[in-house]
Amino acid sequence: MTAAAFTPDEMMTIAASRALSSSDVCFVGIGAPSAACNVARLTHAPDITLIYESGTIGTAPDVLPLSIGDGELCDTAVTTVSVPEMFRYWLQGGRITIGFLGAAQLDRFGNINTTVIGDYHNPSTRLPGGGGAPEIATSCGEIYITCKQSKRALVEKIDFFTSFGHGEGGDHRERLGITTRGPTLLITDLAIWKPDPVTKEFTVVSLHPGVTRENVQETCGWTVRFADSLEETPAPTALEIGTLRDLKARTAAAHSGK
Amino acid sequence: MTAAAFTPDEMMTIAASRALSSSDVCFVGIGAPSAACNVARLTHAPDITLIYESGTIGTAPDVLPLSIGDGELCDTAVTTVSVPEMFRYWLQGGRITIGFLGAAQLDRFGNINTTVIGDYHNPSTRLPGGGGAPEIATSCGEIYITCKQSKRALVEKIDFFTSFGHGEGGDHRERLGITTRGPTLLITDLAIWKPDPVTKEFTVVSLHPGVTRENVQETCGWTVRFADSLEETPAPTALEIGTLRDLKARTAAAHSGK
Amino acid sequence: MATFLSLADAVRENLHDGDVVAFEGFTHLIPHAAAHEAIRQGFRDLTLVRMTPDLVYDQMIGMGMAKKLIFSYAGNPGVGLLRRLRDAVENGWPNSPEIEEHSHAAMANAYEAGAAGLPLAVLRGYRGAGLAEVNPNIRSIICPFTGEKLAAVPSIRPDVSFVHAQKADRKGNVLVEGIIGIQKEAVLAAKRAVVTVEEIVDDLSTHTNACVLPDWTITAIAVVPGGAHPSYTHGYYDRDNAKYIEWDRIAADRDSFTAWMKENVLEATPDDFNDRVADLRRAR
Amino acid sequence: MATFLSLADAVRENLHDGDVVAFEGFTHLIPHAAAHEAIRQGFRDLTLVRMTPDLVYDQMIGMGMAKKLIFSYAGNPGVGLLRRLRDAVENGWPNSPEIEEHSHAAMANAYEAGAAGLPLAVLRGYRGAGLAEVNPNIRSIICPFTGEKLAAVPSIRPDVSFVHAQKADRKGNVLVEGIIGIQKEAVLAAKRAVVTVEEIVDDLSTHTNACVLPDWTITAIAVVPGGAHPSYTHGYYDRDNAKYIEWDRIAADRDSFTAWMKENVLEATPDDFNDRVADLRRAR
Repeated sequence: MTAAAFTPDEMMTIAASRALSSSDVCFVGIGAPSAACNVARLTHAPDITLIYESGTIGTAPDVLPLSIGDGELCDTAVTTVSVPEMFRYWLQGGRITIGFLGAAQLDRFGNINTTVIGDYHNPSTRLPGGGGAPEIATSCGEIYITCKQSKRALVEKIDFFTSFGHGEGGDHRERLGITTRGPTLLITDLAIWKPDPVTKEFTVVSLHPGVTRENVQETCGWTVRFADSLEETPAPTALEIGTLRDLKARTAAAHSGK
Repeated sequence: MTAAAFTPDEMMTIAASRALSSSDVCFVGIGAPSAACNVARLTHAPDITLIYESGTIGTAPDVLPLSIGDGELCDTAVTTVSVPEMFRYWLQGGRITIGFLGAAQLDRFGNINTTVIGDYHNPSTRLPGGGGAPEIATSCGEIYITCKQSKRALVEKIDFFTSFGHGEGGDHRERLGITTRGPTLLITDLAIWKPDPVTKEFTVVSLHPGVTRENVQETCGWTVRFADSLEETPAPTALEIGTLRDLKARTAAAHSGK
Repeated sequence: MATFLSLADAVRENLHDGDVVAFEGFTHLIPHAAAHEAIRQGFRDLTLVRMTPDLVYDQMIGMGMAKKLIFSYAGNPGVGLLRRLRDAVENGWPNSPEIEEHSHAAMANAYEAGAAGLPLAVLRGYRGAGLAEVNPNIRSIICPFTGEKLAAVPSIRPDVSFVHAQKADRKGNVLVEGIIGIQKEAVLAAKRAVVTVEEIVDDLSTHTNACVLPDWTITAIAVVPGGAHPSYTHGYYDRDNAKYIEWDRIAADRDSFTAWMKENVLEATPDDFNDRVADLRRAR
Repeated sequence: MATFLSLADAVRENLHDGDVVAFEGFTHLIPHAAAHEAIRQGFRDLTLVRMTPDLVYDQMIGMGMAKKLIFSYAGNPGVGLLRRLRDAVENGWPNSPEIEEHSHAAMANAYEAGAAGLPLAVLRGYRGAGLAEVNPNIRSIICPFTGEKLAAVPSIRPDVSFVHAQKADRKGNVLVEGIIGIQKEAVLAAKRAVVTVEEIVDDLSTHTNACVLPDWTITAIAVVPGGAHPSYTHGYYDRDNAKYIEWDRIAADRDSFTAWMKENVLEATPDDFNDRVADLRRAR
């Protein structure tokens, strides 16, 4: 397998897909997580279980859904349950190994804001809000975050705690009685980050091909920590990039309105 | 329609069936209530909705079920839901107009014991217990009780409050915050009883054909009150008795083990 | 007992100014036709309840019908923000609706509790989440067995719920299938329930454990083929994803929004929905 | 991930002395074959959880396997009392199991809460009922919105649950249909779940909203045709009502009970169940 040309977005999606295995049960969000999960399913993790919050369990869509409730998800699912059951038996019941979250704002401890920019009661920008995120963040075994880097997104201090990551860091989750692991992986368009075992601050462990430490720091609102042994993310293989692009092409055709 | 010969048991079942209408949604127990509800459905109340606690909603069995979960109930139901849903959405949700209860022991206020004879922790007879009864008694719009009269069944004081009727009488239900009407009808093999509007003590309002006041008192453990204008229950019509006997004959054939 | 009415009559008889109303459908089966009829009839001061407000509430908010919003995700799924909702919240145009914001888990549990006749829902939720600080309707109970503190939210009990479904039989029993979302809970939690369906059939002829709402749980049924568009009806027509993408442009500007509403809602009828899904109907 | 095992191995690997175990099935799909295998393997000190103990627990109680019973209706439905349970409770033969008694509503909610990962279930229940006075596991919470006092019971979280179902596909996804009872909740509430099925098929080919348990929620699957007898499997064979009536006579006497258990359980095998339902199979 030879390395292929790729965009930073593609690298982000493919790096996320590599973190998944056939034994995972994933709570999938729309966008990069959905693409990553389906690339994993179509390459190295054929038996991965994908769950969308619309109630579709064990789904295997041929094209990426635009919403979390496209008919394709139901057509290909092992079963489709009601939304209350999804959140009670499957999410809160502790059945999900990995939950994916995106972020409008993200801090170094994996706390996420998708609710408002500015004051909650008088926002400068009203974002969509949390949806499933507040409980995904605490009920899934662990959380993977995908986010494109920018100083607007990776910030020193988020405006609103839509979902809890590691709070102030350290044992903050345990202090709140939360027993799940929280954010264990942050995959951006530039790098792979993992939380420090003690402080829980996200630390860059791998730079994507061609990316420098400066690129990462320039697009991050806090002073970035880098691991001592910094790795380079393997470039996408031809299979990975081909699978992703085929998926996106099928998706674009399907969503264009025929 | 001419009156037919009948047994006291048949009179009890038919009198109960007459209290039902097509607009009722009944939570049906096994035995006389099941027979009464299905006779009503097959005669004057074709659109009555019958619900068994096994989850079968809008069922129309051709033979009476031996258990509340016979396959016949599911085969003929509008839909069959899970047991948690049955008790949450349908019973607790206030969707049932009439709940039927039977009794091993019954007092004059419609309180029922089907749990133990003797002390709870050291019973002389361990009965089956309440099943759905504790919540049927308080969640249904009103309660109809069927019970064959005997001094062992109609007692001054029940050994255990399996389900709450009118408690000590009067406004006892309201004092417990219960907003449903509770027992509004008691149909025995000898008479029809209704609660006094104020004291809530069951009062005989109608004697079945051929039954005397003495018959009722001899088979009741408390001093019976009779309504001032005591009526006679109309004898079963040929249609009623024929429908009941056909139903029982089909049922006996089906349960005999072929 | 369900009565069969025209959509105009079903809306007129069951929705009133000031009502708490849910138009539900989780991506699938969103009752757009019923919402458009409500817009045409010009109701005011509504408390709009919906997990995922999306286009249908963006339109009602933009038309100034909302006094309050109760929701858990106010986005155009997969597309972006809701621009009419933003304009209302950020700029007070055309008015400033009150907001009660929850998580999906809490809203789903709150509908479930409403259907179950309970005053509250209990969940392990909102831990470390900022909503618990800004929404006074997020409280807690202590488990009397373990001492664990659990989140509590009030149950949802709308005055009236509107849902769309595949079909009804002639008696009025309604079948919902596919992504059933919280259709059943929205109906059972409400005082009155109005259902639009694709068609009336002699026999629902479905699986014994399918999601069927008995006729006596429904107030009124109106037949509106295509009534979910641009959402979809599983087995009838696909989601019109292009229309969701297009909405982002329409709603971006007050004038283009107003013009679109005039042409496509105020001067349209329920019958127009059938034409809108013509190309999206799949071979059954 | 579900593994396919013989019934003997599935029971041996998943049930242990002292376990809290649920053999569930609400009239329909009662896992008699699994219970008989547990009897043959001679487990002791079990906490037996079951809404409707009926024959299957009458037999286990009579064989002295029960340390404690958690239940809501201990009768032979439509027939009468459970005579082995009575003998144990009234006379201590063969031992005196502890009793934790609930209502159906509370047990159903407790399984539901177990499946939902909660420590408690909340219901409007037990009002004026005597069980609240004799069962210390019936407590209450106060609704923080309305002040209403509601009943609380601990969730049910068995060490292992056994259920019977119609069929599994080759991957191990299991279909339950008909009276689904609390089959799904019993499986999802338990640490381990063992399912007996009538058959293995290539494709479950059922309705999209049917009750399907994904393979990764199940520990072991054993194929036991007829495994619910004298209960039934919807679509496969009818309930053997005559056997339920007959049980009343068998269980009435310790000797006749012991003789019956020897002949029909201790000296029998899972394969015998297929013969027992031969006459009850309906034309599919």
